[in-house]
Amino acid sequence: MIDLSNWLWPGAGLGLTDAFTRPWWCFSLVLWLLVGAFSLLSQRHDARAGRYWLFFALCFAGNMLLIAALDAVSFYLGFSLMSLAAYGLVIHNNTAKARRAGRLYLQLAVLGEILLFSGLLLRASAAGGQYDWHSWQAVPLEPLSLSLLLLGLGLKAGFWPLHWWLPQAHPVAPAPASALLSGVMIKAGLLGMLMFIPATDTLMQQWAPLLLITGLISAFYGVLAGLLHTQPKVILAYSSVSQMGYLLMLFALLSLTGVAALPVLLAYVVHHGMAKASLFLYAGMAGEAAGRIWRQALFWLAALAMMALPLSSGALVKTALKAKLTAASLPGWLSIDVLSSLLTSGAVLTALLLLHLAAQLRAVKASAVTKASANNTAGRWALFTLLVGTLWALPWFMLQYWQLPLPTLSQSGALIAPVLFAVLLRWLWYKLGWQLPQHYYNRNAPALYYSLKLKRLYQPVSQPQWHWPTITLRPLERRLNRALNRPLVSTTALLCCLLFVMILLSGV
Amino acid sequence: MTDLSSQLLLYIGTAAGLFGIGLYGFIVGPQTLRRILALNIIGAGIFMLMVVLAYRGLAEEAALTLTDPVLHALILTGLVVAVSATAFALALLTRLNQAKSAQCKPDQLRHGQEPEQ
Amino acid sequence: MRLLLFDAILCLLLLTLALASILSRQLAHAVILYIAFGLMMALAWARLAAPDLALAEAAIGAGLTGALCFSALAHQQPQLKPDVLNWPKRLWPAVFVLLMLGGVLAALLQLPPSASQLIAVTQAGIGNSGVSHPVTAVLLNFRSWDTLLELVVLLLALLGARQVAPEVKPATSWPLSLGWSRLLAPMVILLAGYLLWAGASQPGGAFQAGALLAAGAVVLRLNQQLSWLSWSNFWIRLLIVSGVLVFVLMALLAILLTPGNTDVVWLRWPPHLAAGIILLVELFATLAIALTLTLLVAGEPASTGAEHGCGEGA
Amino acid sequence: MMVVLLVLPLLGTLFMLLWPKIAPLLALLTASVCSLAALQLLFLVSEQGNQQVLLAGWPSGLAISLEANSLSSLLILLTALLQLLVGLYAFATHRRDKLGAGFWPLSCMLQLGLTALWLSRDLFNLYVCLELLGIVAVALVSLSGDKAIKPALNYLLLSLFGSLCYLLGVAILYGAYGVLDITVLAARWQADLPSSIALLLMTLGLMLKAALWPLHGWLPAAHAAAPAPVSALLSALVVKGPLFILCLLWLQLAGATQVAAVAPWFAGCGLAALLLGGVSALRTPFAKNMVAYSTVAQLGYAMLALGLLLRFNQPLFAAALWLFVLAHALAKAACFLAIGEITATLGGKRINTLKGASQTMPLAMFAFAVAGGSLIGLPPSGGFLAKWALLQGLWLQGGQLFWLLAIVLATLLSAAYVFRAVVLAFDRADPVAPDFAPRILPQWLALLPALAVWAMALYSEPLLQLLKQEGL
Amino acid sequence: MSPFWQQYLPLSIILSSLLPGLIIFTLKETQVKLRISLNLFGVGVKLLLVLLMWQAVKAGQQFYFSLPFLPGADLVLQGDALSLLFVVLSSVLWLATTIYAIGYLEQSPLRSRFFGYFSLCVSATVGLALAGNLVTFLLFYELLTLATFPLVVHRGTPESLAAGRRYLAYTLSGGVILMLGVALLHSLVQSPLFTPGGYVAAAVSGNEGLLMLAFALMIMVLGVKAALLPLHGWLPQAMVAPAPVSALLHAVAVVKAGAFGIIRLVYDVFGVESMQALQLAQPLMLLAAATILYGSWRALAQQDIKRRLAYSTISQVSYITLGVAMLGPLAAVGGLVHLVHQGVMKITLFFCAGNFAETLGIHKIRELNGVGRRMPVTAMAFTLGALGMIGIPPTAGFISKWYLGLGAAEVGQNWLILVFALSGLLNAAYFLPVVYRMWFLPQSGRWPAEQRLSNRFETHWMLLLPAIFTAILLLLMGLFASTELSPLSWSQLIVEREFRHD
Repeated sequence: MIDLSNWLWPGAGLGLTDAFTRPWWCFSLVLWLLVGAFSLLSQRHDARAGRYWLFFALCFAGNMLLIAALDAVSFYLGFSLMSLAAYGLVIHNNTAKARRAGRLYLQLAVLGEILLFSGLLLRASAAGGQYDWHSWQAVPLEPLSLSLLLLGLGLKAGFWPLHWWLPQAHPVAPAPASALLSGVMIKAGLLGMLMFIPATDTLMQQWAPLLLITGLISAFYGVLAGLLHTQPKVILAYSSVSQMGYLLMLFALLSLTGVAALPVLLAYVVHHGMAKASLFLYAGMAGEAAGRIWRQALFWLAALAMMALPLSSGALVKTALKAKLTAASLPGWLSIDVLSSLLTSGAVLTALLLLHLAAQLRAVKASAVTKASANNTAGRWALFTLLVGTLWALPWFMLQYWQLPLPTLSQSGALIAPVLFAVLLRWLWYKLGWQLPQHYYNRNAPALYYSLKLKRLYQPVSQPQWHWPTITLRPLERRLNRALNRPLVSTTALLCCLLFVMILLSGV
Repeated sequence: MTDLSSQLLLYIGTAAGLFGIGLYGFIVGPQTLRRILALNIIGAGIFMLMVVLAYRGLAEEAALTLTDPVLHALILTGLVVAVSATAFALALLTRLNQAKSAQCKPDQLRHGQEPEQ
Repeated sequence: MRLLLFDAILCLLLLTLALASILSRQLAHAVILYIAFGLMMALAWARLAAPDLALAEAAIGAGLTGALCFSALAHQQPQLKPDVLNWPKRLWPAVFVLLMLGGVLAALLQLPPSASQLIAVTQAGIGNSGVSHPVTAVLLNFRSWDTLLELVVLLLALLGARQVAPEVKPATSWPLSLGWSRLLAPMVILLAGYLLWAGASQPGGAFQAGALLAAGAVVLRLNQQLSWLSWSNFWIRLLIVSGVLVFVLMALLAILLTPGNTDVVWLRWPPHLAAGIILLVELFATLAIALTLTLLVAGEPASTGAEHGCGEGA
Repeated sequence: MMVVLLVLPLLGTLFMLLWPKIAPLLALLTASVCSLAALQLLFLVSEQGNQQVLLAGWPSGLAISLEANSLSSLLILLTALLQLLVGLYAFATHRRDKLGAGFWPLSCMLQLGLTALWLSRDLFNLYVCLELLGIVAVALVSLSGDKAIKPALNYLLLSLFGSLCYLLGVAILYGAYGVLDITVLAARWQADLPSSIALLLMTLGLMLKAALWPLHGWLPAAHAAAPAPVSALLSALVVKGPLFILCLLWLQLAGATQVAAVAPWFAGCGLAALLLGGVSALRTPFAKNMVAYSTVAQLGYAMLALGLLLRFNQPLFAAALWLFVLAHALAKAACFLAIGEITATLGGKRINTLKGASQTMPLAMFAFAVAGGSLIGLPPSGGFLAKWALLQGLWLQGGQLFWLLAIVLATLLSAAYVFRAVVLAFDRADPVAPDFAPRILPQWLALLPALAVWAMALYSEPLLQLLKQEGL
Repeated sequence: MSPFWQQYLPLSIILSSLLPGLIIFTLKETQVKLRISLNLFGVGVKLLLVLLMWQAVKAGQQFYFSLPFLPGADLVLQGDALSLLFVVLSSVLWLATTIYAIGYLEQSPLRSRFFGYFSLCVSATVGLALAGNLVTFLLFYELLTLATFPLVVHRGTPESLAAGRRYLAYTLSGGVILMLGVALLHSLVQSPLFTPGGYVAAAVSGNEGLLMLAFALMIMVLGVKAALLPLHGWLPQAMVAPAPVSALLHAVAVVKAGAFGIIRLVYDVFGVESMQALQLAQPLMLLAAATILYGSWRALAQQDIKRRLAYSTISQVSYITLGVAMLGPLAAVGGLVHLVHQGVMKITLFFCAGNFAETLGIHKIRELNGVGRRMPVTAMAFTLGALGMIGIPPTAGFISKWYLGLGAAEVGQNWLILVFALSGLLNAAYFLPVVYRMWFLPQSGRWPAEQRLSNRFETHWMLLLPAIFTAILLLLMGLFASTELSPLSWSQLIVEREFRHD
């Protein structure tokens, strides 16, 4: 670790001293480099490439910094650097839609930062002026600081109900940016939680079931909302909401079961990062894949990993998740059976969503691909292949480093069954032409509306102002002048008399 | 109430009365010249008072057989001062009138009325 | 008792004249009434054992002031209509004045009946003062600083009046008065000299004498005589100034002449020289007063107009 | 030394009258020699204590007594210095401003009158001095010709009336006690009706002559109509003379009951002067009138301090009173000279004439602002010292919130009228063009007293000590 | 260093700007070179002297210089750690502003006057910083008011005159009341030197009411300059002044003088104990918090750049007050360091606003669209300043807010963190749209009044350089906050000395 506290801000320190920061850092680096290489190709002919790379670099730096941060301030610096710079990526296309989404993103990002700032402050203060988050572990949480941290970081992490910006910002950003946003950046929220919310804290343990439920809701909500959209990137964004719900559940389980859940969490993060990045990248090039089986197969590989087909990284993490859940000591009102069956139905829904995504991706016509973005096709697909390859190589890493249990046969069956069920459902659906009324699809989220309202609030045209009441004394003065404009000598002499009499009477 | 003899009382009363009359004239009299006269009357009243005060010794027929010379000297000084001031005031008044008549030659009607102070 | 009656009538007359002067409708009447008032006042003062003051009041208070007022009146525009004052304007001041008068009267009535102890001190001091008349002693020895300043005030009045003096219109003189005035002049000078001399021991003194001289000079000036009597004439100026100048120089001389003077005392006359100094001072003061008063009353001879007038007279 | 101070201006006047050609030279010479003499007198007094002289060598009571204490000598010094300064200013500008030759002897006489007044401790002699002062002042006012005649006449009439009131008081006092010397009188003083009435009459007369509210009506017109150097002298010195006598009377003569009865009146009148004078100064459309009204207001401070001094007998108020007088004299001289210079150069008497003066005549405007700072009481000026003493006194008395608030209000008013002019001077949009090229020397002369009043702060401690123990 | 001239060091620091200023007054308009070199010479000398003093003070020395003035209250100049903080700030920013002003006022009339008053203003500020007791403080306070006024009305237009009148109305009334308060305190406990821990503690019992009155009076006055809530009205209007003046006004001179005065009053006159005993901190805290929010709220609706910045100042300066009012060491560090940080950030913003106005004629926010492409360096500096104001790391603003927040938590006033959070949001709400316009929106139409001030740079180099300098400074102060040279370390030193006594 590098101690910079005598140079930079107080308490500054960088280093990868923890069990989870090291793999996190490596994974993020890999993904950033891969996607970076990808954008080298995809953004080559971008008119605003300079801007793209500026914000890309800033985001990159921020992300790496926050992972390596040993103290709250460094983390906060990296976090805000990343969040704000991501704004540049979100509105990179500079369309009206992008600007709207960017506005929402920025509003929430700033809000999140301020909340995080307040939470960190409270924590630092409670820790007696220690900024090193390792030393915070033993410091008990308070409801205020815990909720501030959860909200502040959750706004970045994007699980329900703090997910508003995800479905807006991801679709408008360039594909690599979306991949990074969804693959790495939203994980920073989770990382913050890991760092600043000690799992062993009593208050956290009280709140963990609630978080668990929230994660569950988020997992379901993301899928269901995604099913109601037809744009591939929106669907992917909702999928991220759903997946962040699973991660939140894992985070809650960390308190309920102890550190043993940590490898699962890490594995899930890596798995989701890779898979979601792949899918976003593919969504950006879907037009080029039309009619090319190999390219579509790559998509299916990524999708299947998402669907947790056995032997995939998804299978490993889902199984481990379920195992941890059943092992957890839950409060009485949370039945483990219900939870595990819910998880299973969640798997069905996930698979359903991905099938829905695949269907929508097929609809993307080759003609949608412009000439400009069609350059460097080979290189991009090669990089994509590399990414998917990495994704499928993940199980090996997981087994190697985190000792995740390999799914047993029955567990594999339990994994496949939902997928098959989903396929069946989808086929039926397709055959029977089940369809909700059209207006249920692609509904605008109210978030944009509120964002606009908010903007009007903070950019008011006029404000009520209090003015001094103007008193016109001029007429009074004029009258007074007229009254006083009398013969001077006699008035003064008379006043003299008057004064004499008055002082005399007052008792000299 | 008083130890003064009736003659002194009479003169003191007159002096005070002159002061009052002068004061009244000073306040009321609309023309400046009359105010100057009023001032002189006030002055005369005060000087008279002083004369009476100087006379007290004689009226008492006490051991002293003299009027108070200091007071007499003061009155003389005061008289000269008063007349000097009056002369100056009148010179100013004359100048004022001249300036005014030079100013409002065309308006003959106003001449008789000396404007208020 | 009869004397008291006389006093009462005199006082009543004084009050009536004063009031009439204040309330009379015509300004000219007011001035005439004021002169009459002044003369009555002189009478009253004579009655109160102050003959020298009566003389001064008659000369200065009544005569000089009256003359000045008349000359001011002459420059004033003729009064077309009498002044009308409404009753409230007249009444309210009267109320306040009466109230104030009451206060003053109440105070006056409580004055002690005995005269100041200063009389005794003055008597004691007269021996060393150089003059035998106590008033002159006070004026020119005991409180000479007052007198000096008073002369300065007189000079100042002349300066001020000269400064604001309007241009003089030449007036033709009246032959009869011209003759009379020529006859009058030497008599006046004689009388003035006597008054001045008498001042040392009897009623009289520099001011009365000066006023008398001035009256003579004024009469002559009104008849276009004495055209050399003007401020621009250096010697006249010197004479006017000399009243104060000689006073001051004498005082400085006195400081020098005082034997063995350790501490300088301003205006202390050496006892053996006091009589001479006072006479000298008085002489010059008289001349200065006379000239000053003359110039004050008669003003400057109109430079071009005067010569013109003289030519006509000749 | 006193003799020199009295004789020099007197002789100077006489020689000026004899040889009018060299009058300016004589005036400057007299003023400078007098300044030196006054300085020496001040040293003498501070070394040997009060100098008391019975004139003409007669015993006390018969003779007129003069006394030079440290306050008197300070005031004499101030008089002489201001005379010198104003003389220089008049000399520098008399051709342009067509100042009459009468100015020189008259100003010299003014010095004589003032010096005599500061020294005199004899009631009747003070009367003569007052008359001298009043007539000189009127004569000086009338120097500026036709427009000044009427204000001058009003001034003269009221001044004479005031003198007569004073004289009546003197007569009553003499009638009651038979002495004129203040120190002797103080020893025999009884607080009975005649003395009260006499004191009251004298007070009213003096208030009238010192233009203390509500008898101030003549002042603004007269001071505004006079030529600039004359206004400076009048505002700075002449009105202080009667005030000096007033303090003399009430501090040395009056008995406790009389003091207790009259103190609230003084304080109240002072307060009213401060507020109403300030408002008038703020509203008047003419530049010199503003400064003149400011004099009315500032005299209110002195009056207020006097009232409080009588009421609480706190030496700090005495210090405040005389510091106000000193600081105001210097500041007001600077104000009048500066405003006079500006209005003469820019041609106009309205306050709007000052528009853009900070560009065209920066020095004069600076002088005005600096002097104004002292009028407001900004530290470290003389005005600040005075106000500080006043505030300290009030706080030390405790529970005087009303007066404190009133003083704050008054200060704000003074700030308002001073800066009303200053702000106008910074108007660059519509500056008034000068009629002729501004001259530097008069502007520096106007700045001099303004700087002096700020320099007073450097000697604050000795000044405060001196005036505190003096208190007459 | 010989002790003889050590005594004169505080005085010479003041004189180093006062004397050149006075000489400059007498210069003619055409003597440009002489004027500029005099000015820069003064700046250089001052920086040198300040450096000398800084080193000595760090070693634990204190400087005194006194002149006899009022009985019981000499004119004292005192160089201690706290005063040096302000002195350094004003000297360094004076350097920047002088250069800026030279560039800004090229070819405009009345420059000698301007620079004269400018130097005077800085002298008064430095004097205020070095003032060793309340009377001296009062003196320089008034001097500052007077020296600033001609700068505010420098343009001489009706608006600037109106602003000047308003400014005077506020500050002069303040001055009078300050005098009242100082006199009251003087009558109670005299006016000794400012001492850590205050000096009124001995007089507290029995005089509670009067002491509270004195405190209220003085806070009222300092609140005028520091633009506390009901007394802030002059500040937005004073915006009509030329940009260097606004910069100086907001960053160093007037506003900071008020804040500095509050620091002095709370820590060195009353002291923490008396403040607690008299329960004076709570109302002050409430007032400051209200001002923070109000200023930010009002800034939202301002369409004029400088007006928006002005309201931002109102809000930001109250951070200092708040930090002081919390009476905790950490909060004090935050307040003190914000004194410096806010100065540097705000001056950057004003420099940039001035650059926009001078180069392109931009005064309104809506005219800023796309200015980032035309003037990238200035826009960058502006962005940095804005981010600092919001409190985004690693700018200086973050450090001060961090410490303020810590302080709030330390003294158990958690609701203040909410205030900070809300204010941060509001700051973002009125600064980020500006930044957005500059960088992300295309230029709309022609610039209002474009001038080519330089062939090589986007604008005159003298306008650009100070902005770059301060922008870098604010970044460095945030980044290297722990170094010995940083304001943070210095503030910690001050607080250590202030709180050590107990």
